[in-house]
Formats: sequence, structure tokens, C-alpha cells
Amino acid sequence: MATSNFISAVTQALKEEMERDDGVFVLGEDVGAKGGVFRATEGLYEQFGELRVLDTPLAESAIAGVGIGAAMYGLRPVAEMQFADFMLPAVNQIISEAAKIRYRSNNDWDVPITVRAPYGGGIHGALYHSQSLEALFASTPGLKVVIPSTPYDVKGLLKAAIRDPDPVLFFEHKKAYRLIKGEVPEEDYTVPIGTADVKREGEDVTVMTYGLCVHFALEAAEKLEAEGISTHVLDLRTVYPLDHAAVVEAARHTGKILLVTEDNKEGSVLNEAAATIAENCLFDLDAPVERLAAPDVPAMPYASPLEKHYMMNTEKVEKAIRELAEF
Amino acid sequence: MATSNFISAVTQALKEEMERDDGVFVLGEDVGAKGGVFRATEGLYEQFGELRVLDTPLAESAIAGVGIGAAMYGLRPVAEMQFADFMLPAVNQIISEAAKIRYRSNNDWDVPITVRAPYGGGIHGALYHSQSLEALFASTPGLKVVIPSTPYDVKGLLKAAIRDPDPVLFFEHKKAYRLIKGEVPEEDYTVPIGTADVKREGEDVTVMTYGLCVHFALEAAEKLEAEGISTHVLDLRTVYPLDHAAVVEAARHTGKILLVTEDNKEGSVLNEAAATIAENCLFDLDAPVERLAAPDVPAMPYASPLEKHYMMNTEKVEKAIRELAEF
Amino acid sequence: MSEAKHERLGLERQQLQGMLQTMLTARKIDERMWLLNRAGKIPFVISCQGHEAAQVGAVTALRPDEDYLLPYYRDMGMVLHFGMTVKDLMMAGFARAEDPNSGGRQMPGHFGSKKHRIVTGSSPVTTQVPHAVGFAMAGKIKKENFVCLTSFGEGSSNQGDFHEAANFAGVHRLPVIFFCENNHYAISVPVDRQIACERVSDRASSYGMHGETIDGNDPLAVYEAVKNAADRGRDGAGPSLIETMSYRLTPHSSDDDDRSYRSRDEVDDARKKDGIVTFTEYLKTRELLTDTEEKDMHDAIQQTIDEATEAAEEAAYAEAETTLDHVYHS
Amino acid sequence: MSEAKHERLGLERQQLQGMLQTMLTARKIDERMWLLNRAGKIPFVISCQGHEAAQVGAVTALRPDEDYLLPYYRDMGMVLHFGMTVKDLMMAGFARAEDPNSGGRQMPGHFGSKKHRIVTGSSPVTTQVPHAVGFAMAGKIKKENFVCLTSFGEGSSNQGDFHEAANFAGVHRLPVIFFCENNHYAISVPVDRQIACERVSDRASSYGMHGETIDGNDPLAVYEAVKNAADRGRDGAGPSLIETMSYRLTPHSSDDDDRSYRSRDEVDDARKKDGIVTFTEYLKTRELLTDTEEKDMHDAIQQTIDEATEAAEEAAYAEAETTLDHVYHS
Ligand SMILES: Cc1ncc(C[n+]2csc(CCOP(=O)(O)OP(=O)(O)O)c2C)c(N)n1
Ligand SMILES: Cc1ncc(C[n+]2csc(CCOP(=O)(O)OP(=O)(O)O)c2C)c(N)n1
Ligand SMILES: [Mg+2]
Ligand SMILES: [Mg+2]
Repeated sequence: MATSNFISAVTQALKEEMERDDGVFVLGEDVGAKGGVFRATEGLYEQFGELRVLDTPLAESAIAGVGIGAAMYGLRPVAEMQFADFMLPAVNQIISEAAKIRYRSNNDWDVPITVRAPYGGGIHGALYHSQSLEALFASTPGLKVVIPSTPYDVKGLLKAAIRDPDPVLFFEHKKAYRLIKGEVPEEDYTVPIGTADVKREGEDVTVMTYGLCVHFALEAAEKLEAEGISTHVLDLRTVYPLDHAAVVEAARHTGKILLVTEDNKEGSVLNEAAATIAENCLFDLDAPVERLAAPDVPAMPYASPLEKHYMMNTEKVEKAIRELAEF
Repeated sequence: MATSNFISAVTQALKEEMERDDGVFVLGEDVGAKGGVFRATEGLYEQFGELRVLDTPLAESAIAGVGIGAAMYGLRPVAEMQFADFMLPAVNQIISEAAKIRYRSNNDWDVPITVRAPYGGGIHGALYHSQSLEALFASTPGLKVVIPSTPYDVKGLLKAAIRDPDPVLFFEHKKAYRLIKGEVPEEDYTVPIGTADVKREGEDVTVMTYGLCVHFALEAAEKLEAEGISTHVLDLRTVYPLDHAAVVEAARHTGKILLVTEDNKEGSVLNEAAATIAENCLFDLDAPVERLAAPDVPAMPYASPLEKHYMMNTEKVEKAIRELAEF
Repeated sequence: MSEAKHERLGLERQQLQGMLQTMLTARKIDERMWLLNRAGKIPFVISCQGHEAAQVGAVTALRPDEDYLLPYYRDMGMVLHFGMTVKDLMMAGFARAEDPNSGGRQMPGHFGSKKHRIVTGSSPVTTQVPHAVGFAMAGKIKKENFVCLTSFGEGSSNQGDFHEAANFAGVHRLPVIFFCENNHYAISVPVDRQIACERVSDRASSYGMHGETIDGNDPLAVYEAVKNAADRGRDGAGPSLIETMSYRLTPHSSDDDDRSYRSRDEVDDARKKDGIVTFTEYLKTRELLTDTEEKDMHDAIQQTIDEATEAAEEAAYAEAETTLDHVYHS
Repeated sequence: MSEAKHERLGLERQQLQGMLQTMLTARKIDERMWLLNRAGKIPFVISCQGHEAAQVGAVTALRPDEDYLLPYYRDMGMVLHFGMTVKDLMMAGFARAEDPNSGGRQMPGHFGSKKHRIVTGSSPVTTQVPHAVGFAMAGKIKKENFVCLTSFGEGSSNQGDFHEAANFAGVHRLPVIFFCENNHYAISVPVDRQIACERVSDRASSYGMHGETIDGNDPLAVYEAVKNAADRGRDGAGPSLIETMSYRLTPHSSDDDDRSYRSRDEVDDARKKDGIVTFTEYLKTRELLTDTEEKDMHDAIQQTIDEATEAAEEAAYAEAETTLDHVYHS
């Protein structure tokens, strides 16, 4: 099995799906000759040509809307939003259209589109190249919101997203792109959308998180093991609709729960996990359900000390786990 | 004190604020000669003229964006979105711009805009004239999201919103417009944004809700009193940022909490209350924190039986309170 | 008398009568809907009245067996031509389970039927316009030769989605017909407070496409313009923007009272130019329609509508529990 | 030789030298930023290089004490003219607390200063365009007589916000100058894959406004066009769309490698037409600038930049805890 970095897993999934199904095509800004500003589509333009690796005008609502049209026709578009922050002009197309087309047409039409977008900070991207957008979409039935943490999951979940008959938003942490490496089988495989994954077994504290923060949790867990604190790490993977059963199970497993997100706290997707626990596991808990998140400010600032103050990291997670273990 | 219906309280607040401050102006689709599709701006065009009661082209992103510009200049625009559902094309202007301008300019610029929008269902509005949009905005620091339940609060909160130095989204339940009546002082007064309000004192179960659902809760409470069940009703009023202290206090007060929204369940704004309770009141609870909400489908269908199945009502709330009381 | 317009266009008696029949059917369904609404039997109507000539002229120039239609809420004349039946539309008016558009989930006027290549629409205006471009882009990728017609009002041409979609279609020279039904008002806002240019079709040059403005009361003129646009599309010459000038003869919808924003005189004047009246006259003058044929046509339509109304009124709603169905594939 | 262009425009030696000085200052700051970036001292640069002539020509036609500027990220030449200092810009490059634009919160190029009537900007392109219309609308309500200039790239003219804002300004005949700096690329996408019309200024007619395309390397031509647009605006004749044709001489930003999408020959050709080179030549040929003056100008700018760099490098970041400040009024 080959070791691959996070972004190569994206490229690999795209390439394999495009080879497998000639209805799959990529569209977005600079995805063609340039291969994407993060190089996610590198080599695809040369292999599949300009119609299937389509450089679009600079207009996100059209990227989404044209993709939705092509998906209704029967193709499998993979739309790239250059940064998650720049999906906002496309919100109407995503929420009013993609999410509601199957329902409003009483199952006559469907929208098998995948919308990929790099999210997250810690790369000096400032307010508008660092945001976590998942909370915005995680109250819209009809959508699925996937945020993978490992190259293995990236490849398997992206393939599953492309094959999914419904619209999937696929957020990739841009700091993970070249930082996170892992084993990625060269064969075809998928990882099921909608299922969380235990990334580490433990007994004292359960951390539930997703995306890059999974790695902070795993690193923290590793360190805390030396102190005799055993951490259970649940990678939510699909943040909407949430894998409620897995959340309940992992909560009951230790009775002490830390929810972690890089997003700001109030209104984050963690709340669905918290509410689920409060609704189902009240009598299994040994400590309050803790949320560890960014401060409630509009987005991550640019200057290093401010960005660092905002950004999640291993130390913050470690400290929170320790406090909960000691509760 | 005069009795007024819900929508007259809107009109009254607008009129008084426009008389008080000539920087206040209204803009939106059909707000002029027609007086708005719900008649919220009735009479204002005649009184204040076409520049201060501005019929805009059919383009919501421009309504928001032009309003933001005028607000930065120093005026106090009140933008009307004809239906909350049609705010979605303006999401980029609201979230990327209005919410972030003070922060990103390090307090140099500000955006004292109010965006009004009728939300909610039960009026045969089908998918796109019935939605609750608050969850979409309730994770964006820099915004305030207000949803009043009574004519008194409408007038006081809308005045507070217009005078607020920051952007306020003001959602008015369209079924409440002519259904809900109440006392409205003719004098000038404001109701503070950011504070929840106990609409009924009770001892057994706490219902936390907002908007039209407050009335379902009050009616249910009234009925249940006969059965000896005493219900405490907290009207959240500002759903973002939430009045966390009031939530904690009301939760501790009875130890049994029912959270109610007309919106669909997963990812709703109730989750912030649930998470706050799970974080702060774990050992004060006598029952799981219950959420009563619409099913997780894209939006309310048109046909009566389906709309009714989706829509919140007094009976559903009553049943849920009773179950919790008996827990 | 020089060659009549329909001869030049190669349209024959039967087709012409078919056009009139579709126009009349749309009109009469709509009239019935208003009666049903005022009688408290259906909650909402949004009308085609005044637009039928433009709509039917346009779709007559298309191929319903291969082209795609992405209509807006007024396009009853279009969807009838593409295969929607009177009964279908009545089922939608009554929000019954048998409504093929949405099973009663959407308001009337929210058309959609995969079978008929009518792409599902929503209420936020102009969102269908990029979808049309997406269908056309898919056709280009798949080397198909269909065209897509999408329609919208003049007010809606101010939405960002119109601009983004039109430009996309222009850059990729896609066979999309952007069909703007200019009826002078967007609810209460008149066109001169709505768009800054004289004609919506002036916008075509922004997107490197052909644009023209046609009398929407003349179905033959509209047919010709759309036929040429479709030909251009099939020939790889890219998109077109066709604007028809009509007038909305009813209030905006059953929830609107238009007296606050337009005079009765203006409405009465428009009624005189009604395309149904003038086209009937055109056919009769040229002996393409006899009085008997006309009467039979009216009677047949009336009967169909009566039957459809009855059937729809008696039909069932979807079961309440079906509210939960079809959020995702299952 | 007929009357020189600057004479016809009434621009005098001192003003002309001032224009060159601002152009040069912008260029040299940008060059320094690249050096600092490549030395690992600042994380990000987005450049004005190639646009300075257009930018400075444009703002010279405005009144910085009453007009409003809503620039985009390349407009260093504009903000310098509106009062931003070299030191201010270096503080922004280094993300220091003293950065007047954002206190180091935003990336460089995100200009804003209430004092200087430069309205705060963000990264999502084109959002500033409706804001400009909002300022102008406020001015109309308040019976003020200022104009607003907002700028953006040709790629950004495809955003819905451009369309909606331009139409709004057109309908209400607001004094907004829509200033499009066409540099042939939006990151890697060339203009012919980006916009379906030949020129962005072709879009003016969609909004009932005046439009023209100007050589962006000629600051005098740009001055003239913007002067006329500002005059029209102040006279109540509504908005204008001015497009300048320039070329981006650097990669899109410090994160971009432009070799994958454009040839070195093309870039070299553009360098020959660089407005800084040709305007210097214009001034020298007409004896409006001596060699000594030129050298002094370069030296003075260099020194200012050196000092500003040093000051900024030594200046402090904002305190980490200030991350929490200014979410709401307090
Ligand atoms: C995005 C959006 N905003 C507002 C509305 C409410 N609305 C419905 S129809 C309409 C007017 C449309 O005018 P026009 O495009 O001219 O079409 P017409 O109804 O005149 O045929 C408005 C404002 C909507 N449906 N969608
Ligand atoms: C809404 C949005 N989408 C994408 C981007 C990423 N992006 C930044 S600049 C740019 C290209 C802009 O091109 P153009 O408008 O021509 O301006 P130029 O950079 O060429 O001056 C892109 C795609 C963005 N900033 N905002
Ligand atoms: Mg209209
Ligand atoms: Mg460009």
C-alpha cells in the first residue's frame, strides 16, 4: 500500500472516478491548465481534456448552478470552490436548489453533484481563506456534508460522494493537504458516507471531532497515554446528517465527552452531537459535555499571534482532555 | 394602551424610527407604492417619499449590499427581504460583509443595518414561502438574529434593531402578522436585543422557544394547567447570540427542558441551548433535554395534510410537555 | 396581399389551430383556477394570462422529444405543449398526490416532469437559468444536439444568476435560449424602475449572444425568433436572448391586488392587444379557422377542464406520512 | 507637434510628476514586498505591478476629500493617492498592529480607512461593488455631491454582484464609477474563457450607462475618462463603466506560479508597454521631468520604503488577546 498525502488522495479519487465513469467531470476556477490553486486537479486536464476539466468563469453561483443542471441531466459533476469561503455566493443554488430538488419533485429529479472546497486555517489565510463553512449547511436536509481526516478516508469518501445519488459537500482541510500523510490503497474502494469512525480506542474520555482536528486529538491522546489517560477518538467524518448512533455509543463508552472543532463555538456542528447526547445519554454521563472551539469572532485573523490564538492545536485539545479526565 | 396586531407593530416601529431619525430608510421589493406584499410598509411611501421608501430592482444581493454601503456611510437602512427564503442570494453580502466589517477593519467601519424578513409556515406557502432561516445565520459572529413573538416585542425589538450599531436580522413570523394581537404602547420604547424573556412562570417543565411557537407553548401551558402541570416558558427572542445565562437559569429552574422550534430538527438553533445545558446544568436535570421540531425534510410542503404534518402546533407542544412532566 | 406570415414560416392550418388551442387551454385553465381560488377551493393561483401567445409561439419552435424546457411559474402554455395535461395541471392546482410536478408538494406553477423534459423549478426567481446552462453543457460534453429554453420575467433578469449563467453560456457557446417574458411589472415595480436599459434584450451583447425583442402578443413572430435561436443553437452558434413584450392581465397572483400600482385603463388597453384575441382574428381572417371550429375548440377545452377539475377535486392528497419521503435516495 | 495630451487636460508639471511618483511608489513597495516574501519575512503579496498607470490616472480625477474609494486588492496606486502612506502599507504587509487597514487582521491588499474615505474591502471578489452603490444612494438621499469609484478585475465582472449593483446604480442614476482593471487573466483563466463579450465595457449598455475601454498604460487617457465619468456623476447623469487594458506583470500572488498558463514572451512583451516606462518617457520627452528629478524621485521613494520597512519590521503585532475585540460595538 502506497503512502500518499492528503491532496494526492483527492487527485487519485478524481482520476479514478473519471476513468471509471465518463459522466464524471470537474468544473471550477483554474482547475484546467493550472491544475487548481492547490493542485488538486493536477494532470486531469491533460488526461481528460478541457470539457471534462472545465475552467469556468469567476462566478460561484454559476459553478454550482451549472453543475446542478448537468447533474439533473444525468452527469456526475464535481464542482470545485476555490476556497470554502467563496461558496457563499452559491448558497442559494446549494440550499434552495441542490438540496430540495429530489424532495420538491417528489423523487422525479435528482442532483448527484459533489461540491469540493478547501476549508480551515493555520496557513495565514486570514478571514477569507480560513473559514469553516460546515455549520452553514448542516441544517439543510437533502445535503450531505463530509469532512475527511485521513488520506485513506479522503479517497474512499470522495469516491462515495461522486457515486452518491444526492448532493454532497466535501470539505478538505487546506492545511492537511501537504501536512497529513497516510496509507492509501491503489485499488478502488469507498468509505460509506454517514458513518463516523473510531480512530482510537480509549476508556477515560471520548473526543468527538472531524477534519484536521482529528489529528490534534490523536496527538493529544498519544501524549496523554504517558500520563495514564486513555482517550477514545471518534471521527465524525460526515457532519451532516450526523451518525447519531455512533455519537450515542461513543458518549456512553466513557461518559466524559469533549467535542472539538476548529470553527467558532456558538452554533457549530458540534451542537448536534451535544444535543443528541443531552437527549439520549443524560444518565450515562460522568461530566458535563465540553465543547472546545474557536472564539466567537467572525474568522481567523492574519497576523501570526492572532491566528494562533484563534486556531485549534494539539495543546489546547490535550489540556481539555486532561481537565475532563480529572473531573 | 392600544391593541395592535403583529404587523401593525412592525409598521409603527418603522414609522416612528423614520420620524425620529432621518437617516433611517427602507428598501426592498414592492415596499413603495404597494406598501409591501404583506403591507408592512403601508403608508410610509406617502409619508416619507420614494427615496426613503425605496423600491429596489428584484435582486436581493444588491438590496443587502446597497444597504450595507449606505450603513457604512452612516445611514440606518432597513432592508426588507420579501420572504426569508429569498435571502439566500444575499447570504454572501450578509455573512462575508455585514457580519465581518467591524472586525476586519479593526473597528474603523461599522454596519448598522437591519434586515427584516417574514419567515415561517402554516399559510400554504409551500417549500419556498415557509422556511425558517435562522439556523443558517446563527453561527456567524458579528450578526444578531432576533425573532419576536408578540406585538409588544416587535415594536421594541425592531426599534432596538434599527438603533443597534451592528447588523441585525429580524425575522417576523408571517402567520403571526394578522393572527397575533397584543398591547402596544404608543410611546417610544425599546426592548433590549440579546435578552430572553420569561413569558410564563412555571415549576414543572421549562419550554424554551421563540417566534410563533411561543404562542403554541403558552396555549399548551394554559391547557395543561388544568391537569396540574405547571409550565415555564422562556421566549428566547434573540436566537443569536443566545442569552446563555437565561437559558441556564430557566433550565435549572425546573430541571426538565423542552426545546421547541418550527424549523427542522437537526442543526436547528435549539442546539445551542441544548449544548449550553449539557455543558452547564448536567447535574440539575431531572430528564433528558427534549427537542420538539419539524421533521428533517427540506421544507414544508404545500398540500394541507403534508403542511400540517410538518408544522408545529399547540397539540404537539402540549403532548411533549405532558410526557416530560410525567418523566 | 403578400405572403402571409405563417406561410413564410411554413406553419400549416393544423399546427396553427393547435397553437391557438394550447393558448386557449392555458387561458381557460387559469380562469378556472381563479374561480376555484375565489371559491376557497385552492389556496393559490399565479397566472399565465396575457403571456400565452408568447409561450406557445416559443415552444412550437422546439422539439419536445429532445429539447429541454426550464420554465418559470407563468408558463402554462409551454408545459401544455411539452406534454403536461389539463388534468395534471388541475391536480397541481388542488395539490393532489397525482400532481406529476411535485405530488402536491409545491405551489401550482412550479412545473417539472422528467418524462416530458420539463425541468423542476422552484420559487426563488432565476435559479433555473444556470440549470439550463448546465443541461446544455452536459449536452456539449455528451455530444448531443438538443437545445434548452429557459424563461423568466424582466424583473428576474436583474438577479445575479441571470448574469452568471448567460455569461457561462456565452463563453462556451452553448445552445441555450434565454427567454424573457417582459410583462412590464415585477409585482408592483414597473419596468423603468426595474431595469436600467431600455430592453432586456440589450443585455445580449454583454454575453456575446444574439438578442432581440418581439411582440409577445404575436405567436408567429415569437415562433420565428425562437426557431432561429434554436437553429443557431443546434448549429453551434451559441445562445440567444429573446425578449417578448406582453402584459400581465391579472394581478401578480391570487394574493395580489394590482389596483395600488396600475390603472384600470392601462389594463383595459392591454386586453385589446391580447394575443388570443388577435391570433384568433388572424386565423379567421385567413380562413384558417371557421366559426364552427372555434366553437368546437372552446367547447372541447371547456369540457376537458370540467372533467379535470372534477377529477382533481375528487382525487386524494398524498398521505401525511409521505411528508418524510424522498429527502435522499432510498 | 499639436497640443500635448496633458495640456489639453490641464495637468501641470507638478501634478504630472506627482502622478509618476505615486505610480513609482506603488511599484517599488510591491517589489519590496516580493523580496520580503521570498526572504520569508511576510507571508503573502498580491501585486499592483502593471496596473499603476491606470490606478493613478483614475484617482487623479477624483477628489479625495469628498469622494469615496472602494478599491480591490491591486489598488496600491489608488490608496496612496487617497492618503495611505508607505509606512501604513508596510505595516499591513507585516500584519502589524499599526496597520490602519485592519490592525494586521487582514491580508495585505485589503484596504480600508475611514479617515481617507477608503471603504474596507474583503477577499470574496466584487462584494465592494454594491457597497459603492450604497454609498452613492446614501449621498443621493442626503443630497450630497460626491462620487464613488469602485474597482475590480475583468474576471470579477462575471459575479452576480456586479450585475445587480450596476443595474441598481443605473436605475437610480447614481454617481458611481465602475472601474474595471482588465489585465487579461483571472489567476490562470484568460479573458476569452472568462467573458463572453469582447470588452467588459460592452456591458455598460445593459445598465443604461456610459462605457468605454481605455489603454491602462496611459494614465492621461485614464484620467480623462474618469474625469468625464466623475463630471457626469456629479451632474446627475448617472454611473459609468470604465475599463482599462493593462497586464499583470507578476504572478497572480506570491502563491501563484504563472508559468503553467502564460508564456514568458507574452510577459516580456507586456513589460515593454509598462505604463511606468512609457509615462516616464512621455514626461522626459516633453521636458516635464529631468534626469536629476527622476533620480531624486527614485532615491526619495527608495529611502521612504527602506525606512518604512524597517519601522514595520520592528513594530509589534497586536496582542493575541485582541483577537476577541470588535466583534460587536462595545
Ligand atoms: C429571489 C426571489 N425574490 C423575490 C421573489 C418574490 N417574487 C415572486 S415573483 C416576483 C416578481 C417577478 O417579476 P418578473 O421577473 O418580472 O416576472 P413576472 O411575475 O412579472 O412574470 C417577486 C418579487 C422570488 N420569488 N424570488
Ligand atoms: C468569490 C471569489 N471567488 C474566488 C476568489 C479567488 N480569487 C481571488 S482573485 C481571483 C481572480 C480575479 O481575477 P480578476 O477579477 O480578473 O482580477 P485580477 O486578479 O486579474 O486583477 C480569484 C479567482 C475570490 N477571491 N472570490
Ligand atoms: Mg414581469
Ligand atoms: Mg484579471
